[in-house]
Amino acid sequence: MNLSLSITKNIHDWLFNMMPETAASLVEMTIIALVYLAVFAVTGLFLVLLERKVAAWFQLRLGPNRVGYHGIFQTIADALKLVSKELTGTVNADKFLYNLAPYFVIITALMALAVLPFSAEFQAFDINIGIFFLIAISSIGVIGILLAGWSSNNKYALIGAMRSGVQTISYELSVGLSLLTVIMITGTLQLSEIVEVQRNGWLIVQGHIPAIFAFMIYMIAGTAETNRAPFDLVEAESELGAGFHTEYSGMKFAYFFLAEFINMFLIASIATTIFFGAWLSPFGITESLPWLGVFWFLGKTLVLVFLMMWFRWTFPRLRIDQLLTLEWKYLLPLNLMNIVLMAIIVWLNLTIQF
Amino acid sequence: MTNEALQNLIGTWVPNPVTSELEFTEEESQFLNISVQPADLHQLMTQLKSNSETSFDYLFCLSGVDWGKELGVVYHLESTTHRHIIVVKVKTEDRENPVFDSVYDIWKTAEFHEREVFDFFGIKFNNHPNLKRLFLTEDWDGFPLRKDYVDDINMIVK
Amino acid sequence: MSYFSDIYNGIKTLLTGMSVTGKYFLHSQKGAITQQYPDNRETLKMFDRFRGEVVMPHDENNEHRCTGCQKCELACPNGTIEIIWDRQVDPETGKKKKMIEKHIYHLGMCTMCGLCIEACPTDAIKWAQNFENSVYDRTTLTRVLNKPGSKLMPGVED
Amino acid sequence: METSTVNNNFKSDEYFINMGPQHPATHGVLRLLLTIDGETIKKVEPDLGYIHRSIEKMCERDSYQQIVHLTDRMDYLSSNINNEAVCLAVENALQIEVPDRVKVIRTIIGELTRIASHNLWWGVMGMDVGALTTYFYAFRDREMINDIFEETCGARLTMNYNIPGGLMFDIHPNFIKRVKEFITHFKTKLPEYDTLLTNNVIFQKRMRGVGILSKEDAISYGASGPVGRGSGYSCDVRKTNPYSALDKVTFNEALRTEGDSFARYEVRIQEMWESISIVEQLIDNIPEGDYKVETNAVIKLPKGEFYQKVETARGEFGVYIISTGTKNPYRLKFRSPGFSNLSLLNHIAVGGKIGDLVASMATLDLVIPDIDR
Repeated sequence: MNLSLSITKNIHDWLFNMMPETAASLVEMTIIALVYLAVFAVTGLFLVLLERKVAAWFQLRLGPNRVGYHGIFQTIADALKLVSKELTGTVNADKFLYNLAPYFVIITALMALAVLPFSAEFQAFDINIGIFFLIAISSIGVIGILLAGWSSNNKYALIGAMRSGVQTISYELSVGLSLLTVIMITGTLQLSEIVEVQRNGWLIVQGHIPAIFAFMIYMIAGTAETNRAPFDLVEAESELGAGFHTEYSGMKFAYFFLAEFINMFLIASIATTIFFGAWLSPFGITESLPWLGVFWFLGKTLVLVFLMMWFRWTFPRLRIDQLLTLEWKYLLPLNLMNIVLMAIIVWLNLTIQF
Repeated sequence: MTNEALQNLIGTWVPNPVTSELEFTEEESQFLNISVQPADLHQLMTQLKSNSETSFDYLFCLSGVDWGKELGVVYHLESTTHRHIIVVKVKTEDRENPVFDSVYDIWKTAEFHEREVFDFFGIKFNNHPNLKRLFLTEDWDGFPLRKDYVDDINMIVK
Repeated sequence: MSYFSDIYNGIKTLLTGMSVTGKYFLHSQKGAITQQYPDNRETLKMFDRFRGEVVMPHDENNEHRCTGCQKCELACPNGTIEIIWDRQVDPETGKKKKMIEKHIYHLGMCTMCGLCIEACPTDAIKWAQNFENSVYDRTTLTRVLNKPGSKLMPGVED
Repeated sequence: METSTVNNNFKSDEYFINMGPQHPATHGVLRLLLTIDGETIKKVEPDLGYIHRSIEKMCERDSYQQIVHLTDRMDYLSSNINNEAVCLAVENALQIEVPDRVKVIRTIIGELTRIASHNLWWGVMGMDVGALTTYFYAFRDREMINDIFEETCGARLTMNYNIPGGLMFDIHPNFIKRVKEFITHFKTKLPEYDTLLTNNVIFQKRMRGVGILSKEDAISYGASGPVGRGSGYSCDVRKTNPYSALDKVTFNEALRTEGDSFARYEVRIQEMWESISIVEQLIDNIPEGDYKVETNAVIKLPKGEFYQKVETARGEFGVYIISTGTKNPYRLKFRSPGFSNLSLLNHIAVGGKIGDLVASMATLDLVIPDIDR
C-alpha cells in the first residue's frame, strides 16, 4: 500500500533525471505549492461548512441543506458568489495598503501549513526550527489585519484592527510559552523529531500534569490567536459591526474569511502535532498501514476544531481589558509555573515512557 | 397623605394663596391639581421635592398641552415614600414665545421630556442644559402637536 | 489564595455552560425547531383565527351579505375600506334602496386590527388565513371584495 | 449633495463615532453619537426620531377603539399590556365594570406577554454580549407563547385583542391546555438559562459593576420597571396600584440593590419566575361569564382628565387622556418607559468601554418605537 508514498518518490526521481538540479527542484516546489493550495482551499471550504452545520446542531437548527445533498456544496456556492461580487471599497481608502492587506493574511496562513507533518512522507518542508517557524509566521498575520483596519478609512474597522493588534501580540506570548513547556521533553524543534519522540507515548501522556496544563493554556491562547470564540473582539458583531473587514467585499473578503478558518485548522494541527502525536496511532495499533497516518492526523485535528467551535457557540465575549488581564495576570504566570514544574519533572526524568 | 392634607400643607407654604393665584381643584381628575403661575413654578417644585412630608421625588409624566388659547405644561409627580400623586399645571397666554423655568435641576428626567415638549409645542425652558429638537430634524418648521398646526402633506384629517 | 479558587470556579462555570450546549448538540438529531417553509407549504395550516386578509364570502349563487351600511368604513382607523354605493330601485319592494356597487379594500393600508369585522352588523366580511400577500405591483393590493354581478343575500337587513 | 459632516455639538479634536440608526446593538433605529477616547466613552448623546410616527397626534383624530390598535405599534413586545392600559383608562373613565373572566384572561395574557418579552430580551442580551446560541433557545420558548396568542387572537405580535369593555372574542378552547404545556416546558428550560449564561464567569465579568445606577439617580431619571428595580427602587405598578386580576394573585417583587447591569439582569430572570407563578395561580380558575360588556359604538369619555398606569415588560406605561366629552380625546399623552430609561444611558455609560455601553444598553432593554412614539 505504499504505492501512494512512492508516487512522490518517482515523481521526484523522474524530475531530477529529466532536468538540471535547480529547475527540477523549482518545478517540484511549484507542484507541491499547487497541491497544497488546492487541498487547503478545499479544507477551508469544508471547515466553513462544518462550522455552519455544527453551529446549527448546537442551536436547534438544521444548517445549510438547500445546495446539494444536506448542503454539501453550500460553501462552493458561497465561494462562487464571493468571486463574482464587485470589489467595492471606500472612496479615500489608502488604495495600495487596502489591496495588500488580504494577501498578507492568506499567505501567512498557507505558509504555515507547509511545515505540518501530515504523515511520515507527507511533509513538505521539514526544517529543524519547525515550531519556531510556526510561531513567527502566525505573528505576521496580525500585520495584515492592522493594515486592513487602518487603510479602509472606517472608524469601526480602525477600532477592530487596534483591538486585534493588542490581542494577538499578547496571546502569542502564551502560545509560545505553552509550546515551550512541552518541547523541553523532546529537546528539538524539528517537527518530525518531535513525532519520533512521541513513538513511546504522546507528549500529553509523557508530560502528564504540566502537559495537560500546557494544552489547556495553549487551546485558550490558540483561540485568542485566531480572533475566535470568547475573544472575537476584532469583529464583534454587536459592537463594531464587521470589524476590520467591514469595507472588504468579494474575493478580498473571501481571503480574510478563508484565512480565519485555515488559522483555526493550523492551531488545531499544531496542537495535535505537539500534544497528541501527529500521525501516530494510540499505542501503535495501525503502524502496519503507514498511509493511515493522515487519517489519524486529520481525525485528531477535527476533534480539536470541534472543541474550538464548541467554545464559539457557548461563551459570551470578553471585554478588551479583561482579555488582557486574562493573558498577563493569569495565563502568563501559570505558564511560567508550568515551565518550572516541567523542568523539574524532566530533570528528575519522571516522564511516563511506554 | 390625602389630598386635603396635601392641600392645606402646600397652602401654608405660600404667604396667602389668593394673591399668588395658587388654585387647587380636584374635580375632573383623580389627583389633586395645582395650577401655578410660571413665575413661582420653580420655587414650588423645589419645595414639593425637598419637603420631607411631601417629598415628590418621582416626576413620571411631563406633558405639554395646547389648551386652545394658552399653552401649558402638566407635571405628574409621585412620592416614592408616601406613594401619593399630585398634578401641577402651568399655563401661559403668550403663544409666540412661551417660556417656563426648567425643572431639570430638580428631576434629571425632565431634560428629555422638556426637549420633547419644546419639539412639539415650541415651549422654551430657560437654563435647560441642551434645548434642541429631540425627534424632528433641526430645520422642521412649526410645532406639530399644537392645535393650529396644519400640514396637508402627511396629516390626514378624517 | 483566591487566585487559584477563582480560576477553578471560572473553569467550572465554563464547563457547565458547555454541558448545556453539548446536551443540545447530542440531541440535535431529535429535529430542529425551525420550519422548512417552502417545502412544507402543503402541510402548513395556519390557525383558524389567523388574520391573513379580509375577504367577503359568497355562497353558491354569488350572493354576499354586505348591505353597504359603511360601518366598517367608519370603524377602520386607516381608511382601508371604501364602499361605493348608489340608490337603486329594489325590484320586489319598488322602494329606493341603498345597493352596494363596489366594496374596495386596500390591503396595502390594512393593519389587520380586526375592528371592521368587529363592527360589521351582518358578518359580511371574514378573515382569510393566507399569509403570502406580497405582490410585485402595488395596484394589485387594492382589491374589490364583492365579486362582479353579485347581489345581496335575501333576508339580510340593515 | 454635500452632507453636513460638521457636527456642531462636538469640539473639533474629539473623536466621535456614529453608533448609527443602523447598528446591531441598538435593536431598532436609535442613533447614538459617541465621543470616545480610545476605547473609553466620554459622552453618549442619543439622536431620536427615526421611527417617530406622531402617534399622539393621530390619537387626537381617532376614536378610542382605534387608539387601542395604535398602542400595539408602540412597545410591540408588550403590546397586550399597552392595549389593556388604554382599555382600562376608558373603562375607569366610563365607570364600566368589566366581568371577572375578562380581568383574569387579561392578566394571564399580560403575564405571558411579559415572559415572551423577557425571553426575547434574554436571547438578544446573549447576542449582544457575544453568546449567539442564547438567541435560539430563547426564541424556541417565545415561539410557544406566540402560537398561543396566534390561536387565541389571530395575531402574534400586534394583538389588538382587548377592546374597551372586554375582549374581542373569547379564548380558544385549547388555550388552557397550551398554556399549561408551556408552563411545564418553560419550568425545565429556565434553569438552563442560568447555567448557560448567568453563572458563566465571562458573562459575570462583563456584567458585574458595569453601568452602575444608584437608587436616587434611578428615581431622578424616572427609571421604572426592571431598570429601576435593579437599583433598589420598588416601582412595580402591579404592587402599588394593582389593576385587572392582579390583586387576587400573590407574587413578590424582584428587587436588587447593586444597580449594575447584572442586578437588572437578575431582576428580569426572577420576574420570569414570578410571571410563571402568576399564570399558574390563575390558569386553573378562569371564572365563567361573558367576555365583554356591550359599550355603545361611539365611546364618548366625560369631560376631565384620566391617568392609567400599567406595568409593561419595560416599566411603567402611562396613558394620560384629557377629554372634552367628544368622541376623540382632546389630548392623549403616552408615558413610555423606554423614554426615561434611555435618558439615563449617558449617566451610566460614561467612563466605560464600548463593550460596557452595549452590555448596559442590552440590560436597559430599549424598544425604539416605544421611545419615539
